[in-house]
Amino acid sequence: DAHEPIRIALVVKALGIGFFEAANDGAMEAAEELGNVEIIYTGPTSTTAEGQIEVINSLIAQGVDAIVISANDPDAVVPVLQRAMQRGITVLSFDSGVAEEGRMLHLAPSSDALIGRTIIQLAADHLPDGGQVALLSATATSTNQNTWIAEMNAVMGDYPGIEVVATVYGDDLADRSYREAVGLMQTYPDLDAIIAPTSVGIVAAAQAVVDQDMVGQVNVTGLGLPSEMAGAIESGASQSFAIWNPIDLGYAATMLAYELSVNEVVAEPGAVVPMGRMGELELDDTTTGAMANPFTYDASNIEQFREIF
Amino acid sequence: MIRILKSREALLVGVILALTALIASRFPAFIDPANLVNVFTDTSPLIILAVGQAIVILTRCIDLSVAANLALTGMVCAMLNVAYPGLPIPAIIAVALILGALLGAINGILVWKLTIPPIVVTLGTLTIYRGIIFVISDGAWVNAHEMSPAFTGFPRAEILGLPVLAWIAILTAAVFFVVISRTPLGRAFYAVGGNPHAAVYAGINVGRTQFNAFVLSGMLAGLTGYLWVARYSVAYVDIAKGFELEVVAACVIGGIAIAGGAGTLMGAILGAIFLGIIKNALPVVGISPFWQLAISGAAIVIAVAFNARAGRTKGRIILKRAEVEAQA
Amino acid sequence: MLQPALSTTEAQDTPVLRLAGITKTFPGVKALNEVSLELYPGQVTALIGENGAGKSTIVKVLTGIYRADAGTISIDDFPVHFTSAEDATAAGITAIHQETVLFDELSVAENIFIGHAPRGRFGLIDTGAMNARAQEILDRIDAPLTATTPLKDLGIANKHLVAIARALSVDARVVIMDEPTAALSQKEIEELYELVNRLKAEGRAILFISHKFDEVFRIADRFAVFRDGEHVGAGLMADVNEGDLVQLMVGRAVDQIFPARQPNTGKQVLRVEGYAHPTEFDDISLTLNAGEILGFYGLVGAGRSELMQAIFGITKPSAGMLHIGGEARTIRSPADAISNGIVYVPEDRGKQGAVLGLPIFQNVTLPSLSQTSRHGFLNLANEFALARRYTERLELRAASLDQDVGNLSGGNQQKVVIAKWLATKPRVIILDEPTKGIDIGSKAAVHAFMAELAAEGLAVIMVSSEIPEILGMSDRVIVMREGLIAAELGRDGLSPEILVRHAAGIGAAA
Amino acid sequence: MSDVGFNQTSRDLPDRLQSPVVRAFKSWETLLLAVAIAIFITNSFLSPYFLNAWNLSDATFNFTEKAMIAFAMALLIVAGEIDLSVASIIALASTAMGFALQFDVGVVGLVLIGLGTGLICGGFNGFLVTGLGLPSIVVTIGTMSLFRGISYIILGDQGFRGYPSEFSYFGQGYVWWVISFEFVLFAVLALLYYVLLHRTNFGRAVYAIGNNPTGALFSGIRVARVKFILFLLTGLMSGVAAICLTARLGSTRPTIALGWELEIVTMVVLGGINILGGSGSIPGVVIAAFVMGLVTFGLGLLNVPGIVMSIFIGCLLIGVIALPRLWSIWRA
Ligand SMILES: Nc1ncnc2c1ncn2[C@@H]1O[C@H](COP(=O)(O)OP(=O)(O)OP(=O)(O)O)[C@@H](O)[C@H]1O
Ligand SMILES: Nc1ncnc2c1ncn2[C@@H]1O[C@H](COP(=O)(O)OP(=O)(O)OP(=O)(O)O)[C@@H](O)[C@H]1O
Ligand SMILES: [Mg+2]
Ligand SMILES: [Mg+2]
Repeated sequence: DAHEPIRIALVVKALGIGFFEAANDGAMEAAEELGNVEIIYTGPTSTTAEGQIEVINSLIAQGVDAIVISANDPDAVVPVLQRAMQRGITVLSFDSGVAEEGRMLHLAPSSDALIGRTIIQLAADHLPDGGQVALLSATATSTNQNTWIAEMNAVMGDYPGIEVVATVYGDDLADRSYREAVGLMQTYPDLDAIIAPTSVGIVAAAQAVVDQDMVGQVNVTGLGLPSEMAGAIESGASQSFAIWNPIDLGYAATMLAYELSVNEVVAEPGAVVPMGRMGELELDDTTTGAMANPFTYDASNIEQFREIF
Repeated sequence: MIRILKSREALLVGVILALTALIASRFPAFIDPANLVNVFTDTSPLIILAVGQAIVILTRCIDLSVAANLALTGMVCAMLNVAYPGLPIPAIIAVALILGALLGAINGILVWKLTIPPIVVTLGTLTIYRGIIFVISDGAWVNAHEMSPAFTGFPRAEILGLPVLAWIAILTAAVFFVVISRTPLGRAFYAVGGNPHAAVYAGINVGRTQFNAFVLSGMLAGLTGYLWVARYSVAYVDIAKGFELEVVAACVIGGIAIAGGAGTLMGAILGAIFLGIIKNALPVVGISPFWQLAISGAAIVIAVAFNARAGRTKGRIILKRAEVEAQA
Repeated sequence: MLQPALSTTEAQDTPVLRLAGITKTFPGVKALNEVSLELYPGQVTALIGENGAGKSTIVKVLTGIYRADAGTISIDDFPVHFTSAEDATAAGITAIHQETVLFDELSVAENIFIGHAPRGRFGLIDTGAMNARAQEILDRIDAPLTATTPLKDLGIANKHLVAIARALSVDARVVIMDEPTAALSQKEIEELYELVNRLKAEGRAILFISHKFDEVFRIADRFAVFRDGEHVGAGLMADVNEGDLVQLMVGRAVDQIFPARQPNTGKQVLRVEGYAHPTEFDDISLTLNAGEILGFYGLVGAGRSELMQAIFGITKPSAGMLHIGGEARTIRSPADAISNGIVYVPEDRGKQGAVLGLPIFQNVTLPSLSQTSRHGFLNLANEFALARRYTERLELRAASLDQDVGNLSGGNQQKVVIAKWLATKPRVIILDEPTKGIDIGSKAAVHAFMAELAAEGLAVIMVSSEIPEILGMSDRVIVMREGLIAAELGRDGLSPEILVRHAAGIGAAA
Repeated sequence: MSDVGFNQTSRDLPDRLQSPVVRAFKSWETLLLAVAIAIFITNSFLSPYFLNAWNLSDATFNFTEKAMIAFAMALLIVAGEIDLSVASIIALASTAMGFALQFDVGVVGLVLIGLGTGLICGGFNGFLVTGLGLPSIVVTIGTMSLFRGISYIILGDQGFRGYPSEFSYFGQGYVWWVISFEFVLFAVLALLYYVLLHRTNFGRAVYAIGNNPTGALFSGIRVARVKFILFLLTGLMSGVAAICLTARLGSTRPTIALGWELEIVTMVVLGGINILGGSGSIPGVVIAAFVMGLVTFGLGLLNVPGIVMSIFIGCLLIGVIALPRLWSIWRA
């Protein structure tokens, strides 16, 4: 029936995370542009794979046209997503990927290699003479953070003076991240920077630096949202950080889902899929494509973006 | 004198000192006064909640909703602060205390008037309170930049080198020490938990006493809610998730009998400090993060086992000979 | 049926407390049916009746713990309403309840004053004043206790003294004592009688509940009798004799003399050699023959229960041997004991004897499930049949076999416990204070039953603190004192005096 | 003496005052069944997708694994104990299976390892509770961290994947049409636990212990042994659930089944098991499993977030217990 709206479900890691709320805004924008598209924004309340599976089960039951997911666990959701595909539902992952057999394509916000290089570059920019840095990651199991950290380690050879002294996990919980950040500063009195490639961790780390009176000594950087990080830039706890635009990400993912489910574009290695105003996505051997380069925010441009996302 | 040395509290103090010494022997920076202040401050929410939980457990109840209460009250405080940034801190604290007490009262009334087992009541309200946070906040976070500096600054402000948060924990302990030992209500907590049947004969209303315990526990959870949200400068649905079990663990490590009626406030506080040290020391001494969970779990099991050994009552002694030996 | 010997109009005084038409119903039981009761200042009224007659229930109504369904309570002819124990205390009614109603974690003084502690500044409890006043009361009743001791450090008898002190801590016009002597030794009982006399002299009205007739005749001025929740008579003690009271109580005459028994001693079934325990008992050796009743006498707290529990596999002895039918056996648990034919009727019925939340038939079959079941699967028909067989033999009173044991009166609970053990067809049955707190009718029934069991060849150990029971029932008596066997005595030449001397360690040599 | 008979009625004491049928009709289970039916009907009106065999079949996965543990937990709670470490046992059992993958143990080997790990964990809890006499609620709060912590030590930030395809049958296979293997297992276990609790001597012992552990001991029941077996069973069922869940997910992470313990306890309590021990029934737990499954699935179809569903579950939990009491208060 042509008049039935196309229903695209955006399954996020957990409800209530600013980053995904922004992605939802992008999805809505795409829906409006496409017309006759309904966005179902959903997800579990805590970042568990089982929670996402329950959500996906109910989406399958409702017979949605497409599922766009940022996975809490790349493998655990594979069987249920395979079932979704068997029942004719278009499945693609964005942000945090799903193993290849569980989706048709993966939209990476940026290329993993670029992100890996960016996060260390951000720290290195303010450490001309080298120094100690530590990583404050999300959960130990989150795929994207682990990939970025691996990519970062791969290019560490280019930064001879910089030493990564520790990697700790704040589980994307504010209090846990805060405590871990405090622990880092106590364990490594000479620490120069904390790299947190997660929007929860970076805020908590900045707060910890302020509370510990370490502004100016420890620079917090990584991936964060301008709205949440504005205060940290102001206080000087963070010199700069990067992120891609989550609105664009949500927009692009929706466009891709539409192309695959309605226009019957086939996602195969080497294919090029259009994504509206974001241009085109080129798929590699693992049917993964990168949306854009991460963008760096600092005191010069933060005011401009803090109201947006 | 022997009695004091043998008491559970003394034992726990000994364990805490030994643990601290052990950590310090490898990482001297741990016993740096500044760090100790830090550890204590970090443990303060656990201490405050453990005081409330101890009272509830004394009356033969359990409050699994404290963490949810904390999160809900914290969210309300944060949202209030966002909506009315000018609202003075005392008003926020009053809101936290009242709302917390109210949420506790809901537990209490269900236990009192409908005699539903406390664990069931609070298991239910635990999920309900969390759900309400989602409903009122629409799942959105309240972040540091949205909160006023006064709001986030209060628990951090230092008095005599100690943050307000730590002072509040000390004050709470002191106030409740008097309540427990010197008020009829405090004694009623022990009576109700120790022998609820007999409490009726003594003219104590068992249900109302339990209700009061829940209100107090809720009130402290509410207070902690504001302090927590302000301290970590963030409020969202899942803050302090699962913390209720840690609070119960602190009480039991401290010798509060889960069957009610026995244990001291001091014990619960020491239990909280013990857990706080373990939690805070592990990241500091550089133990792999993957080992932390297992270590704190093992610590709880060992502490409880130890505690039960120490607390085992010898009972009366009938044989004169054995009695003489025991006194020698 | 005997009519009350004296109608109330002939009394000299006016009652201070008057109950009229009190009715109280529990699910399935009418515990009190329009009963009346009057208490007079300066007089002791004994309330007697069989187990389950409603005595304790009226005490609970009087002290505000239960609310009566109907009826009035008046003090000095003013109607009063109690909604809690506090109200009753305020109205000048205090009670020593049948159950111990104390708190282990509180001090003696706090136990005495909980609910009405003296207050000091800021409304806080004035601990000093409280301790001082508690000590005063303790000294008044000659209790060898310190007010600040934690209650958990006291023995059972001393705890009872605390309960008495608690009742005296309020200046009450009406003092109720529900079986106050059940847990006390002879010396303490004497002191209690003295106390009752003092209270009488002070003009207080006393309600005294007891199953012991000698005691009732010794201290009561008046009596009231309940039967099955009904008031069946009241009057002056002076006008009645024991037979009259018993007749009123049970509605028939009861032969109070212990059953005549033929010595029928068979082969040795049980031999204990050198049982010892680090703190409870030492150097215990005894033998027991089929068809014999072995009495165990001692003061309360002599360690008899502990020894019996060791034989039954609850307490682990540190040394010693146990032989059954000449063969050495190790008993590590009650299950072992039962499979070896040893069973134990414990002293604490509610906690150890019965599972109060389970129905009668399930209690009875609990240790005999292997008999009634096949391959571990339950067979309810067999269970009901077994339960019926043994409860019938014991004349159990209940609404149905499916009724929870918790709803039965003490005596009937005891019958369920005994039925449970008989169903296992034991060789040795140990009865620990089998008639404690049991009315005279049931008591006689239990005694007769014990004799019957012995005649059938069962070996019986009877732990008792009641001298008449020991004298009336035992073929042989072992006296324990402070965890040791003080004497073993044959039936000939037994006298109360000898028993007391051994039990108290005064020495029989004199 | 037996002729004296001072109470005539003692001769003809009836077995029961209420027939078992009448009793069953007035029971908790009836109330719960009514609730379940009401929810079913409401759901079928609210969502057009509800009455679809495949969808309903999918919905059963929401509760089957939890219910398997709930059965054993029900017995444990009837006996007056509790095990909060069940979800962590799942994590550890799943980790052990994942670890074994590299040794090519085959599907049977994997299953045995999963069950064995469950048994060992249950045995450890049982030893701490019955051997050392510690309170189970506290012990299992500790082992809850310990077991999952061991998973973290083994797995770190890694996961195990690559389970053999036959293994996935346990979590994704169908026995016949829409009837999944998990659902059949759930039904069989429900029956087994029903028989165990309500039809055997062992079940009777469990009730006796829950009512009065001292009294049960004095009646010759081996209380410690029964409790130990119950902990073993709970561990074993956690192992079974770990097999199903791992097979369903096709992978192992240390966060697997996080937070399930409270959901399982909720299921048991909703099923009418007295949290204080001594009473309750397996049919109640079965119905409670369906109620919880139906509520989450029905609300899921309306895209209600999980946390809002939990408000419903919480209200249901308190409401179902409160209603009869409110009713009796209101009538009085
Ligand atoms: N809480 C209760 N619920 C149900 N029935 C009860 C309850 N309390 C007492 N009964 C019943 O009421 C009746 C009277 O009991 P009560 O305790 O008053 O007897 P009693 O005369 O004190 O006996 P005893 O000499 O054994 O102490 C008994 O049949 C008893 O089973
Ligand atoms: N202070 C106490 N602490 C713990 N248990 C006690 C205490 N006093 C008594 N008991 C228990 O209460 C029960 C009754 O005790 P009781 O005073 O009758 O002493 P007993 O050792 O059983 O001696 P006997 O049977 O010779 O009187 C026993 O099971 C005993 O273990
Ligand atoms: Mg009585
Ligand atoms: Mg005794």
